[in-house]
Amino acid sequence: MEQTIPEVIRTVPLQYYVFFATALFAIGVTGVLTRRNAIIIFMCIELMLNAVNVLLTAFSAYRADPNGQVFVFFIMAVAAAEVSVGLGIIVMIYRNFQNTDVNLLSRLKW
Amino acid sequence: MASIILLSVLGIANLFLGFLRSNRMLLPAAMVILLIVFGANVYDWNAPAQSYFNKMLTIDRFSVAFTGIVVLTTLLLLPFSQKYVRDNEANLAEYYSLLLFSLVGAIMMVSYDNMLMLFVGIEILSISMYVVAGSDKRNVRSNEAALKYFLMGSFATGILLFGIALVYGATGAFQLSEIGTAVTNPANDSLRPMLYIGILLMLIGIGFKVSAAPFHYWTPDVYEGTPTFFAAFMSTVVKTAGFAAFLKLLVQAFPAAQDFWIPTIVAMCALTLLIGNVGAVAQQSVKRMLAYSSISHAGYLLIGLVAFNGQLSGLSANGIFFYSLAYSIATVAAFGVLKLVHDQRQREDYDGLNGLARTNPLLAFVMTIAMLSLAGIPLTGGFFGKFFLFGAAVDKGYIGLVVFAVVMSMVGIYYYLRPIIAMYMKPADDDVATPIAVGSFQSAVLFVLALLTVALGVLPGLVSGIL
Amino acid sequence: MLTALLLFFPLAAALLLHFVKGKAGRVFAFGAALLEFLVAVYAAITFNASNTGQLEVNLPWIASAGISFHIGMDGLSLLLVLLTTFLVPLILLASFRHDYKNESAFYALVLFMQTGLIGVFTSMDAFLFYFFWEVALIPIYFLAGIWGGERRVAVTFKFFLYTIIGSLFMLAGFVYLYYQTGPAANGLAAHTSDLQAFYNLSLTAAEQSWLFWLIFIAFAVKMPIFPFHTWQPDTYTEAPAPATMLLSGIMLKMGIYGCLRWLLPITPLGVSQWGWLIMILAVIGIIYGAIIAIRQRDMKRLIAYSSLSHVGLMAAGVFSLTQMGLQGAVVQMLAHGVNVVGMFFIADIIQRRTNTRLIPELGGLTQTTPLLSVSFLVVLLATVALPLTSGFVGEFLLLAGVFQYNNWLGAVAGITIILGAVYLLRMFQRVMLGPATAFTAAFRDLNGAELAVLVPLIVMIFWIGLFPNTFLQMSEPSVIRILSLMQR
Amino acid sequence: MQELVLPNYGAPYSTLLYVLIPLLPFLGFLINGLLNKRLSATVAGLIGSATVLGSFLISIYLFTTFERQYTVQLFDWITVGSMRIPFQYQIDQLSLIMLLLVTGVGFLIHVYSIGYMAHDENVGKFFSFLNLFIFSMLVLVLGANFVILFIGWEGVGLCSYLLIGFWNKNHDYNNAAKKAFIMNRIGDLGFLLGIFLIYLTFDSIQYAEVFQKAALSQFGPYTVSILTAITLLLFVGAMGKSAQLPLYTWLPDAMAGPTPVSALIHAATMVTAGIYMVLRANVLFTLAPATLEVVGIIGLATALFAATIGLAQNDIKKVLAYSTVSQLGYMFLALGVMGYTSSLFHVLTHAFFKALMFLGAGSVIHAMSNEQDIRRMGGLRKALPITFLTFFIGCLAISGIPPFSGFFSKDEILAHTYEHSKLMWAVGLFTAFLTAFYMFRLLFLTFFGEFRGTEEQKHHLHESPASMTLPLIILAILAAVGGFMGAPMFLGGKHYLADFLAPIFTYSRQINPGAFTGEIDHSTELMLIGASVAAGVLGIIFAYVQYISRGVRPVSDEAQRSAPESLVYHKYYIDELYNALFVRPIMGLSRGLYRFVEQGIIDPIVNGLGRLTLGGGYLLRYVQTGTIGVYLILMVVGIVLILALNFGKF
Repeated sequence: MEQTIPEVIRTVPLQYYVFFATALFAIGVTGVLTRRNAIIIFMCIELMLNAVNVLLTAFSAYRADPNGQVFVFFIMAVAAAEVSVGLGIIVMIYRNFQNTDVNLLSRLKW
Repeated sequence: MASIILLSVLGIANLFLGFLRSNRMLLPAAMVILLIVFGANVYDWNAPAQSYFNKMLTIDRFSVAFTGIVVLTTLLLLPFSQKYVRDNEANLAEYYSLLLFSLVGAIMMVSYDNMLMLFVGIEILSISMYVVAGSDKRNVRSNEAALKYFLMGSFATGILLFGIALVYGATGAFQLSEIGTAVTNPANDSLRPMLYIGILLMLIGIGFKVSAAPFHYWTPDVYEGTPTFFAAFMSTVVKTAGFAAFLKLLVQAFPAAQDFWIPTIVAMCALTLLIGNVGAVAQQSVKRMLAYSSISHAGYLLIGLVAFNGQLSGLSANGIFFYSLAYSIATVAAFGVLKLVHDQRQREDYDGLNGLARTNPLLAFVMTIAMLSLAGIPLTGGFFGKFFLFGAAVDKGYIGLVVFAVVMSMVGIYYYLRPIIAMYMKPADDDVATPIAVGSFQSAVLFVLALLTVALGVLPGLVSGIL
Repeated sequence: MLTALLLFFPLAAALLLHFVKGKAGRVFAFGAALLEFLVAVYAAITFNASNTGQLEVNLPWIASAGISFHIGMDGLSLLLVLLTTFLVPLILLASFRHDYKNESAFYALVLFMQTGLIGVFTSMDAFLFYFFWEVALIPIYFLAGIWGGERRVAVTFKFFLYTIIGSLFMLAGFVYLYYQTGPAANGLAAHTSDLQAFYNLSLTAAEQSWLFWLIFIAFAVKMPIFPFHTWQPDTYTEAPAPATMLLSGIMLKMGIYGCLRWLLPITPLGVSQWGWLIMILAVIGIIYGAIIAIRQRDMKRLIAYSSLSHVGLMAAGVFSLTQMGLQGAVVQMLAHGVNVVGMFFIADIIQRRTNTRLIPELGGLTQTTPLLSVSFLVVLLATVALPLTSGFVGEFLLLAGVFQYNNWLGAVAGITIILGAVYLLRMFQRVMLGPATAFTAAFRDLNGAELAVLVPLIVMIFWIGLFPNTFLQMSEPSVIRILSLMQR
Repeated sequence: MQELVLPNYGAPYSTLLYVLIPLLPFLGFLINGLLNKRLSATVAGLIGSATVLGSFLISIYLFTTFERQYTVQLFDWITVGSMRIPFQYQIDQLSLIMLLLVTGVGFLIHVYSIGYMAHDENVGKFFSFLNLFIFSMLVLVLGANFVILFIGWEGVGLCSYLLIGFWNKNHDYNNAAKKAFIMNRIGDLGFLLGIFLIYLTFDSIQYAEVFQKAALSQFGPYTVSILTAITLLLFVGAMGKSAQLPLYTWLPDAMAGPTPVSALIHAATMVTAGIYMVLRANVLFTLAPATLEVVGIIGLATALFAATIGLAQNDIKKVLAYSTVSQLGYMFLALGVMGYTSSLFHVLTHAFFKALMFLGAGSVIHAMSNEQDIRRMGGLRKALPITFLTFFIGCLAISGIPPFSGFFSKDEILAHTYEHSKLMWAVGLFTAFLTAFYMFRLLFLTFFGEFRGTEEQKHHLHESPASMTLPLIILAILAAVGGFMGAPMFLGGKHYLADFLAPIFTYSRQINPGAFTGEIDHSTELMLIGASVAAGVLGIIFAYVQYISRGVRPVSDEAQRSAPESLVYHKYYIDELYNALFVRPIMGLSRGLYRFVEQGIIDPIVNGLGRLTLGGGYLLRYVQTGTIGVYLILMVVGIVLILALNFGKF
């Protein structure tokens, strides 16, 4: 039986998606909190965004509402822009400091 | 709508101007563009409210008013970039264009009807800011600011998005009005926890953007590291747009849940006031003090949200509008003077201002007006800003919060007086005794800024009740 | 429109002063102030004392909020406007003797301040009042902070913070009152801040009880009343002479005026609940200021403490809620304005000639300076309230009022006439009498410009002392109205 | 309560005439004051004297044409509600007598001053102050209400201050002046409070109205306790001005001023203002017997106390000063026993002989080149015959030797006292004895025996010029015969003064008739006269024996004295006591309040609030570490907190 993608998605209960996305998000947050390398932190943030994407997609599928998926596209596009800027910044930092450890950067404080 | 289109198109045009390698033309061009946009915006004032892009954006008086603030602020800020022009800064066209584009983001934030537009607007604005924060590429402080802002900003975006997703899950809509109806729909009661968590996460996300405590940590560091010119932009345009978006969100999407989120806002407000004001007291750098002060002003603006009345008009909206306007103008003036001082004296601490009244009376005068306005002393716009906001909150019965805010503004007077003392009452050190060269155009703009601040303080009726 | 003219003319002059360069600035400023005084005199002549509230201007200011630009004068306002316009030219004239850096800015600030002061005395809208209240503070802050003595920065900083913090409480009170009012007269706004609307409010005793304190603290700091006075001696001492004169001669009266106009009629129940406490504080202040003044070594500081003592008596008179007390306060406001300006001016003359204000370093000035001695003596006698000088009428009525309120308080307050003689005669003796010192050996007598300041002051001292009814009659309807508003 | 009818007779002459009485001296003050150094000493003196003479002549004119009392309205001074204080004169018997006294004696002393002050560098200033004093004194006695009285009251205090400290290079003199002013002010406060209480009680401060209300409602709404309070407060004022215990110490110090000042202000006129005030308010005092008792006792105590101090003084002016205090005590004693007329009688005679003696002392000091210590005088009667003779007359008068004026007035007072209380009479008599003793001690030590001064002084000795001796002679005549204006009945005399003053005491007589009609039989009267004359004569004899026959000379300051002697010599250490009790504590308080309350409590509280905020700011810096990791953790903590705190609402 050919199933549409939304139907495939709906084979798993919504709660699972929510839990999964939340877990993913939490992993992302934990990563952000625990890592010191700027790039990895940034990747963890991307992980958070992806958790959001999963969640949106699931809701979208369950509600049969395409808007959620449209939003996902926008998030991806914006994330791409963010990546480009972010990497630019990190490269700049690396050039000046030969390092990407975020905790080294603490000249600005108090 | 015309403003968005004009800004996008002319922003690109401005970018192309950069190819001519003639920095001289860039500044006038950018200002002309902004003037045109401002004109178009004013023209929209009397037009009926109009929705665009499948009801994703609505241009109504609210958005026109706030668009007016951000465009005007940028317009008045631009002349202070003259040093970049003079120094033949290589990427000037890009910077200007980034500012223009980010204004598009800001306008989207004040006129969105759909979460998507909110998100896109915030990101346009934020990503531009990440870039300009690090625009002083060889300055490690600028680097640090950019990285801090970028990492923390992205993190906050993640939180915001998660919130949006949860709200979407609970209500099935991104459209503000639809969310508003869905929230009141009893059928959704089972999803209420999800909705509430979503609301809180959204509050946190936007709270970060407007630097409300406890999500303000980035603010002092980033403002300090960011080149002064851009820091001024951040603390005015970003904050104004952020609060307009905040208000719009709460009014159009979550009015029914106000009993739920208002306590959180009250707590954030009080904490923000406390941290902003008390933090500013201990600063030695004017710029960093202004950063903390911008936190404290976020606190005052939050009072406007506390005085929530479910409309985009009335005391709350008008209060936020007036406050943002007065705050933006005063902040531009303060940062403008600070930038001129910094350009010449390479100092941003209080002592760098010593004797300024002797060497540059105009700068000192404008700075004084700005400080008085930020402190909320009568005769300046800042006074009526606070007055309207506090009044709105008193009207809603938040007397305790207002008293606290008043106490905090007393603390505020303490640190806003310090630049004045330095300028007028302390003798200049040898290294800062020479007058600062200020072009006649900049002088005129400074004068206009002071004039506007005083005008707002003397005739607040001109704009106080327009929403 | 006359009121508006009085209000804005000094401001306009201050702005124009920016374009007048060099020494012409002082002449211009003085001319403007003199003209202003003549306008005020004209207003006084055409004034009809039988009425209250005249020469009103009522324009919408922030129409959407029901806040109007409502100014006007009754006898009480007029008297204080007269005092202001009378003293400002003299203060300007007194500052001619100094070569202040950036002169025109200095004079412009003085004129600017005049606008603020007149605004305070004529506002009939709560927020307008508050607005001018703060506007008057800004120029004095700069005057004291820029041209003051060595410790000026810290001292004026404290002064500014302290007074503005005090006034924020008042603002909070006004905001609360504002939200209690009904629709504005023009119907455009839900509330109004008009004075009359505040008078018409019917507030509960509990509300009035705390509103009283909110509003009173601003006035208490400004007067200042014990124990809110810590800014005062320092500020008076450190500020340049003209600023000290403005502070003590006029600004101090803002607090008393505020009590009369805004506190008593709006929160009568609060006054009746807390009045006793204020009376006690005021009387403590009278004695406290006088006793501390005795041992001061610095002339200006001594006068500052004497001012604290005097203002305490005025406050006590106001809170005695008797007609004599109130009228006494009104006359004493005028008298004290004249006296204290004279005192500070003389202290300034002496300081300028000898480069010291320290009493132990002075002495023997009478031998070479008949004019100064006489002037000093007259001002001093007016300050110790000798009959037929300005100080007596006010002090007599005030003490009578306090005595009527409570015999024992009146008796204690009366000690001021003894202590006043103690510290002032002590100062006079050590400064003017006895053998000359190294500082005073080559002292010149007053010159023409200095006489030009002192003679009008002395004339006023005797005018108030001899014909106080001129002034009492002007303020009587206002005072009666205030008292009748208290009865409602 | 009976209907209140106030007599309101119009003044018989143009207001200008009345204005001129005080105005003339005031003009003198202005002229002399403004043209201070431009006038020669003589011209200044003449202007000063002429203006007073003018007032004196007007006063005589008013006196001779006087028919009944009336008021003269000048203008409304202070009007607040029911508190109406018009600037009004009251011309009646009492004010006329006082007018004559003030301007008459004042004129003589002005004339005397022309000679006395001829060599001073500030003659103009001196005469202007003197004129100002006359002006204030005239306002004092002319006023028709208590507040006008108070104007003059304070005005004379001021002039006293200015004149005591006339030679202001000397800080001792300045201190004396300041002391006089401040002690007077203590009394003034009492007076002022009395005025307030009068106003609150009677709703007026006009003499006529107050007295009538008080008299008509003898047992009406005004309780005795209120009247007692009023009169006690007024009496406090009188104590200050008239140097009664305990506020008398300023008067001896006031001798620092030029001698004519001592004669005029500190003997003849100003110090009797207290008596005048009590006489004015005699109705109130009569209604408050308790106060009268206090007045009498304080008067008597002062009389005795000051007399004992007078015994041991060696400064010619100090002796006279204490004698003045003592005589003022006598006058208050008279008031206390309701001998109102006698009191005024003594005021007049005392003015004559005490002014005479002060001027005589001035003449001596003049001759001795400013020497005031009687230990360095002696035998001056040859060099200064006129001075000696007149001074001698003064001494006889004050000692109560008939027929000199003092005898009559003092005898009257003692007679009244005798009726009131035998004990008080005995003390009064003893005081009279002391008075005679120390006055003659002064006379003998100064004018008899050997000259004890330096050779230079001896060489310099001369009789004073006519401008000084003439007033002495006139005053001597007055002191000699002045008593006959009130000779006792049994001597066939007519008590002109009592008859003239009777209307002043109408109300008092109604209230307490006994005190006025109480005739004593002739034998008692004779006994009393005999006793007082005996006391006087005895005092003179004692003095003669001590200082002429035995030739005792006062010892130097450092000499050993017995304890009681030392006590008296040091004036009972009252000044020291006051210093310890009042002056030093207040000075200490002044410093203490400043150091500990002002700088120790109030300032730190205010500054502390500021520091607290600043401290908070520095504390916050520890949170703002500048590390992204920490910030992110704090943000997450914030998020978790917000979620957790809202958990209950989900």
